[in-house]
Amino acid sequence: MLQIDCPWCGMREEMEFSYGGQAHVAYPKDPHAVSDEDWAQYLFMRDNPKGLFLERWVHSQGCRRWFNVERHTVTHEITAVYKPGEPPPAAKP
Amino acid sequence: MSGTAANIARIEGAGKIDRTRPLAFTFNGRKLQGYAGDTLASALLANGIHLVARSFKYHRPRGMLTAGNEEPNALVQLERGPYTEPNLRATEIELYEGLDASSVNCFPNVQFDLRAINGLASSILVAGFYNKTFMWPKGFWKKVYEPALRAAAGLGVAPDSPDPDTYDRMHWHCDVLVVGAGPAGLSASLQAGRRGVRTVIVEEAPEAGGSLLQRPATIDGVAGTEWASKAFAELDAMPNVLFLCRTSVFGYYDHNYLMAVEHRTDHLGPGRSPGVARKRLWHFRAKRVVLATGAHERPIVFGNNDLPGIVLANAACTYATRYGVSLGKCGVAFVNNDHGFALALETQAVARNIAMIIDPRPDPDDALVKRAAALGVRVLCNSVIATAHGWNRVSSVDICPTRGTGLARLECDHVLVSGGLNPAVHLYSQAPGKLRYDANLACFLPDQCIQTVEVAGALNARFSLDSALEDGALAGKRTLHTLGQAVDAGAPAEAKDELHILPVWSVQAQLGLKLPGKHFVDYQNDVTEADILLASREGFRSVEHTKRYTTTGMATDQGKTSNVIGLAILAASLGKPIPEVGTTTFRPPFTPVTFGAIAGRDRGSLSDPVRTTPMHAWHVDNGAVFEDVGQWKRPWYFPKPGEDLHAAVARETKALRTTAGVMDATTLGKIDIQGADAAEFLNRVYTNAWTKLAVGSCRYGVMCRPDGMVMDDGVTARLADDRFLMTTTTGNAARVLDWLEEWLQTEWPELEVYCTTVTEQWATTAVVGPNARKILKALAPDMDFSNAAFPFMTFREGVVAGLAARVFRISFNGELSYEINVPSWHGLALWRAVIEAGKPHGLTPYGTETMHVARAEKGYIIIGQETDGTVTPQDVGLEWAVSKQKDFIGKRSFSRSDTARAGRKQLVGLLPQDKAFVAPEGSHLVASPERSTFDPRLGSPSIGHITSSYYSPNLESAFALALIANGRAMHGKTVYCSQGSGLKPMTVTDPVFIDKEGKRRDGID
Amino acid sequence: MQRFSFANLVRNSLSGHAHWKPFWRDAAPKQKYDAIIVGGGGHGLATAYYLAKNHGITNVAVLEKGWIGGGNTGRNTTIIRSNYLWNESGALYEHSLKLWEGLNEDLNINLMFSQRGVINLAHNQADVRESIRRVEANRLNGIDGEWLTPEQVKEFCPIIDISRTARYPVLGATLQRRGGTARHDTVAWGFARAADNLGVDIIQNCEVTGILREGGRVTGVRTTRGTIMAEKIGVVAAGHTSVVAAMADIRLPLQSHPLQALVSEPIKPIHPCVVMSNAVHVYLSQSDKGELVIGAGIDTFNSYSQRGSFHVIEHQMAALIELFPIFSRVRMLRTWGGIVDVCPDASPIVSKTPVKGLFLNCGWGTGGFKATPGSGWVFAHTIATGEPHPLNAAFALDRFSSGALIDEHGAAAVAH
Amino acid sequence: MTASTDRVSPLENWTARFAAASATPVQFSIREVAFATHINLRVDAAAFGAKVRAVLGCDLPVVANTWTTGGECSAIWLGPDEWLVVAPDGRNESFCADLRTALSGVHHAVTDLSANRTMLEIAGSDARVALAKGCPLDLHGSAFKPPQSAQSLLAKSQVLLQCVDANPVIRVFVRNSFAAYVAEWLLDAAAELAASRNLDTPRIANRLA
Ligand SMILES: Cc1cc2nc3c(=O)[nH]c(=O)nc-3n(C[C@H](O)[C@H](O)[C@H](O)COP(=O)(O)OP(=O)(O)OC[C@H]3O[C@@H](n4cnc5c(N)ncnc54)[C@H](O)[C@@H]3O)c2cc1C
Ligand SMILES: NC(=O)c1ccc[n+]([C@@H]2O[C@H](COP(=O)([O-])OP(=O)(O)OC[C@H]3O[C@@H](n4cnc5c(N)ncnc54)[C@H](O)[C@@H]3O)[C@@H](O)[C@H]2O)c1
Ligand SMILES: Cc1cc2nc3c(=O)[nH]c(=O)nc-3n(C[C@H](O)[C@H](O)[C@H](O)COP(=O)(O)O)c2cc1C
Ligand SMILES: [Zn+2]
Repeated sequence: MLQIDCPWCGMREEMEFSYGGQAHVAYPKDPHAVSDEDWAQYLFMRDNPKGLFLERWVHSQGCRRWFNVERHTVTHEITAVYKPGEPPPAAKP
Repeated sequence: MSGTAANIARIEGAGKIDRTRPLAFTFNGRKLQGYAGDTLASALLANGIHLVARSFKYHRPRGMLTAGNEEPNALVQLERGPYTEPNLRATEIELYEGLDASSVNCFPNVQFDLRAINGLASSILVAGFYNKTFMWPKGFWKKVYEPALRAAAGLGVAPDSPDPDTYDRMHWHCDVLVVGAGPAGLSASLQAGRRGVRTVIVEEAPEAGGSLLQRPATIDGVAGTEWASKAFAELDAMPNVLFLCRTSVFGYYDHNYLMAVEHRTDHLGPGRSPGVARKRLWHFRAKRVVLATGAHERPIVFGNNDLPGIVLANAACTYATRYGVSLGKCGVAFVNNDHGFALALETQAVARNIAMIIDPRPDPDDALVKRAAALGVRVLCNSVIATAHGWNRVSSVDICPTRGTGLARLECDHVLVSGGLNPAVHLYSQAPGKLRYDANLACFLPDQCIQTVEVAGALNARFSLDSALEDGALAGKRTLHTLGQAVDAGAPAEAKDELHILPVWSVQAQLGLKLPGKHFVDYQNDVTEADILLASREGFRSVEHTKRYTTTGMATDQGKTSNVIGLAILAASLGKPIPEVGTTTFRPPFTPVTFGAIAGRDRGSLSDPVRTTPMHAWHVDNGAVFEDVGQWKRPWYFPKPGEDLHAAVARETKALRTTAGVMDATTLGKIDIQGADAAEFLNRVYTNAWTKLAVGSCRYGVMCRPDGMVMDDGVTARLADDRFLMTTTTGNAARVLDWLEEWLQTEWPELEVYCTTVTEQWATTAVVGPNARKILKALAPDMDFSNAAFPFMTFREGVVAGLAARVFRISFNGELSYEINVPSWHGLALWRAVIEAGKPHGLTPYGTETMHVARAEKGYIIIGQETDGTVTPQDVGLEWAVSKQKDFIGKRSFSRSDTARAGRKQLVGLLPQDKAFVAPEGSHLVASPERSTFDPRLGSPSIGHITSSYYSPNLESAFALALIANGRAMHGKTVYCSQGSGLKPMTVTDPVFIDKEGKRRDGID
Repeated sequence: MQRFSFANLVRNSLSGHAHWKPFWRDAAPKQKYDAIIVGGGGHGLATAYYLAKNHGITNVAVLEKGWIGGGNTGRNTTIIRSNYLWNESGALYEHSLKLWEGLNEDLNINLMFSQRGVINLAHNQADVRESIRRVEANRLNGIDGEWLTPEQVKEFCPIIDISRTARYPVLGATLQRRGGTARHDTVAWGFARAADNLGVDIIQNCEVTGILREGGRVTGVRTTRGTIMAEKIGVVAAGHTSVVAAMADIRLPLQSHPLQALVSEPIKPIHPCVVMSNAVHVYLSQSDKGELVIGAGIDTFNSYSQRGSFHVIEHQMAALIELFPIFSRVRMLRTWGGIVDVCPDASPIVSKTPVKGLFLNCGWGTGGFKATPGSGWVFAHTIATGEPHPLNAAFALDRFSSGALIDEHGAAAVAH
Repeated sequence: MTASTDRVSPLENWTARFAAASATPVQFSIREVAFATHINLRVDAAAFGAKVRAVLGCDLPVVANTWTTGGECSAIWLGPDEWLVVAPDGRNESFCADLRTALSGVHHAVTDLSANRTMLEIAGSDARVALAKGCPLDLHGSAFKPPQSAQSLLAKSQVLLQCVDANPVIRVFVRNSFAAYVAEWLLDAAAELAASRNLDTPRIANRLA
């Protein structure tokens, strides 16, 4: 039962959120220029690390905003929360 | 029956029971009496009843081993009829007037159980025996062995009728959550409470005090129990403190989320608190947690250590001091540590029935030995109990020196055992926290945890009262400190209490002798030391394997008294140190939780919202039969008296094509899309183009997932240059909105677009059929409904039936059709007006079934019926709606080899050659009668399946839509519906059955 | 191999069971094997067994990071059935079910395989349609299946509430009579015992930490017990497959999620079959010991911890009590979780990889226990011959590029 | 052919049950407040809040999960660029039109949602407890007080809560089709609290006050 710090609403219960999978999966600039294999990478292939993971959540029952979370997939500890467009924690200076 | 006469085992003047309030109760049909403050267990013991249960496998006689939640033996079926509840622990049931309990899993009764015969076969029924047999002859497993095994299994019985009780739920946030109101928990709570932080204290027992209730103590010059009640009173008076008794924390989840169940009325008896929820499930979100859950005493394994009358020392002390119950006239204690030794003496001080303490240690604490002498208790050091004897109750024990041999038999009627302490690490471990084995104390202790939690008291190996109190206060201070309060947390106290324990897990192993009798580790599951050794011999050497092979710790007590002993025996057999073997995983719940309590108030009409439209009341009044579409109730059809589904639908469908029909279309999703980039946005999410759509016009759109499969469809209208109203299918309304937001917010933040759901702002009434225009004219005399002024696929705003409305000329059935939208508060009034206005024109209300028939006659798909997540727009004949020019979500996927493949399943129409044959939806089709069944070499003969199938009164024939391989190339061919009784020939057709030219939708001007 | 039989059990009881041998040897790793199986779950052990039995490849090691059967094999709700929708799945699962039907004899161990029948409830018109579609597809695939009316459902499972006013009315159900349950742990132990008997080394507490490659082919693995060489490596690590595959720089279409399950306290026999409801997420059977075994939902987020959130269980219970009101006073004894590897199309991957000699068997997600023998059978074939068995050809990795997905969400859902 | 112009609220038939549930001696009252102007407004408030204020006479709250009031209106924060404007019944058309005019040329969305939701007003010392039975928010008096609002779940329905008085008076905005469920749910919660009055309701209510 996670408690997630919505960047707008603050700490709220997991029940109010929906999960959006891996963050920063870029839509190919020109989908028609990529191979079927690379398109499959975009469509289906995902990182699935045991450890820190950058992932998306949406505060679906609250402010309905999407945002990114850095969370440990074993301890479930949340180490960062940031808005779309902001750089992931590791990329921060 | 007089109270005192029955309570033969009551100790005069002892205990905290209320002797002025006798309570009558029934056990196994016998009428008995106890007192307010008793548990069922203490009342039974007071009546001299020790034999209360039978074990799971061997049906051995069993009595109370403990006085608390760790009880493995004393399981009862409480109450009868709808209130009955299986497998409750007698040690946890508070006595109430009229209580009615009986033993579980014995036949014909607990005194004489025929299944005890299993005990004779016990040499065969060892751990895992069933894996090795019952395999021959093959058919016997299903018919003979398995039913017999199953019949023997199980403990109590489930009720056979629904539960008359209700349950409740509560969410609660706090700064500090303290679990356990023993001395440690109370002193931590006082720290927190007095500081004013939001504090919750949760205690499983009916009152505060923990071990203070179980043994005599003095704190600050007053009796321990008095200190506890004062502490409770002080805390309970604080507005920042919530003190919950009879509440068990059963799960420790992520981010300091703890679950507890409060037993609110069980102690009052069934049916006595009308309207009050029997149990309440608490959801706690705590900034900080203090666990002060105490410790469980554990037994020692010796021969026949399961006989009734053999109890833990702590239990004996509790029965004496708290309940004033003596366990017999002549007791012996078998202890290997100072704590148990002291408990035996405390019992003696009250009950005066302990003759001897048997201790394997050479050197029990001097002071204790002196006290024993003073209390008239003999102490026998360097000795153990080897085997107990008795029939349904212990009657003697064999005593044996730890070195050397020679058994001495000692008569006794009860035995106190203490093999050491297991701190109650369950919740800590769930957190999840790591444990560490302390060899001096011979127990596992909390070590490190990823959550912000403090441990205190016996859980933290502070076994003496003074240090538990101090430790609790320190834990409280540390917690406050981390909450930012100006509190000196102090240095953590270094010294732990000494237990002076000589670990003896199993007497046999200790002595290196084979002793008679059965040597139980897990009482409830009848797991013996021999079973564990067998498991180890057969290669089940991981503690997890041993657990699963022998079932140690898997019974309803989850091994609270047995797990550590089991793993110690395993470790010894492997020659490994205990920490290397480790524990099994502690899992929620800490103690079992009633399903009903977990379901809480989500029952019946509250189990899931039932969503209805503003017109619902009219539908109900007019006899609609409803269909569930997601959470919505939609009218399925409106039968007239005597009509079934088919008759009603035939009538409705006919009306819709010959006169007029009216349908409640409110549930369709509606999304208001605004912003300068709205058209561009639609271009990206829909497969077709939107830029050129004129204001005032509508267009059908399909949206795909990125993998190219159809996701949803609907008609979208352009309200203004920068504003569209999108409709979605009923079932996908929420999903589509989320989908749009996801793309907007995460992928295309540069687009100036806002989406707002308006599904429930508008009530939608669809008026359909040749007479629709007449009806609309009657309703809206000021509006021009001519084809020229109000063409197909446009909308107009105007006044309809005196109400401001938006009217869309769109059609999901090929007929002239208007969808009138009014603010939902006018929905019912408009509907009524439409019905009135329609009367002269044969207007017939219809439901979703008729809608389905009518749209299928036109070959229109329904998302989720013609599509199933594996279907592209091209597959269902929507290539006309797929833009070749622009890009959109999913387009790239169309060119993948399988998606672009010829011969994919495609949407077709089907006409049965027998016009009356309505193929069941979901039926499959085969290409020829010769190949119509499964052939192991060729596989399935199916070429596709029927997605929709109805009888059409308009076609005077049944007809269907289907997805079949290469379907578009098969028009005119015969295929066979493979269904139940045989093969039915059907002709493949175009999916449009009616009005291919599309003339009807314009009606007659 | 010491035979298991009643006679042998009685004979051993005379000696106090002192002479039973270990089910499998506690093998220490050799330097090199012909094939290495990473993951000692049911699928991995079955693969090793069939490599030895069907293909004569016995110089095989099964490497297990913990204790065998401790992954999802040891924590699933044990539902076995083969009534999947698509031909490819039907064939694979049915092959497996047929193997189950002779597995006691083959492995000489009682797996307590109980063909008590599995029913999948339909609660609305769409469910009815999909159910019939599936039953008919099954029939044409040679798989037994029936459609039951509500009254027939009640007859088959009398404790279910079929009243039309129920929040989730029962409009019918599919029934596969040959479906049922089996003792999960014993399956792992049985395959281990039989594989060991054919010479396979079962190596526990041996975690694979690296995959050694040379010129695009595998040469061995690094483990917590040293480097072990082999030219063929089959990864069968369920929830951990992504982690192992990443060691060979392979990204997979898998996400690992916690899936929870729970048992009640044991009660006297009351529930005669297996009941599943995808729509309301109820999966229920009663074990030989008397507990109700109940599958809960999947937690939406990725996780490698074998625990989930409690609200999933609350939701589960509410649905259960609506369908089975008489269980309201029964008590939940233990909850737990497993890490399931979920594929976008809810179908497994049993496949070669771009790395020569490296094979994958994963993506069984919430429903692979039933496939244990069949999966081992076809994976052994794939490893032995280097080419897929006809039954797993469609379950290759390339389907994600070609688009030939095998979408079993309908039949699998959060299925078991 | 004309229809009745009387409007029907989703909970029209519930008045008697609400009254009964609100009768003394319970510490709970509930009523439907139907028919108000509800406008969903989306705009960059930092840049254009003044334009909005000029129309509504009310500032858009920029602190998340709060509400402001001014003129005839109150504005409830729904998201970083989203508000629900609540005004007296009948002002929907004019406010929508005026807002659109004021914001023309600016990226915005004005959507009339007056008939989309209804509002339940609950009050009394048990009101917080009743909500706490199904709402995961921290509803303690120190945590949820004017001018706070929040969107969350109440049992299985999405709701918007607005704390209008610390005493408390709390408004529960709920979509029409969920209104009956939420009403039934609240009545059930309140009935349980009333039945438990001699057991623990006052204690718990005090602890949330
Ligand atoms: C709660 C739950 C209920 C389920 N219910 C059902 C059901 O009713 N019916 C059904 O058919 N299926 C069900 N399933 C799914 C089923 O359990 C799995 O699909 C199946 O057991 C997978 O078997 P496996 O052998 O592939 O995986 P596992 O048994 O998980 O084995 C994988 C093994 O790999 C090991 N491993 C991982 N990484 C490494 C490494 N680096 N080195 C060495 N070893 C490693 C793991 O320790 C593990 O033992 C359920 C699953 C869960 C969690
Ligand atoms: N088993 C024993 O009898 C035993 C063992 C060691 C020490 N002691 C004595 O205990 C004292 C130590 O005090 P303490 O406060 O640490 O322990 P304690 O045993 O006095 O109190 C623990 C309390 O926690 C409660 N509890 C445990 N798990 C709970 C749960 N999941 N939910 C709700 N309540 C729960 C228990 O009902 C109990 O009241 C010392 O005085 C020492 O002499 C007793
Ligand atoms: C089908 C099945 C039945 C189970 N029955 C019981 C049971 O009766 N008692 C019990 O304590 N655990 C039971 N368990 C749960 C196990 O104790 C254990 O929780 C599970 O295997 C997961 O392992 P873990 O909890 O050690 O992580 C059962 C598990 C399964 C899969
Ligand atoms: Zn938010």
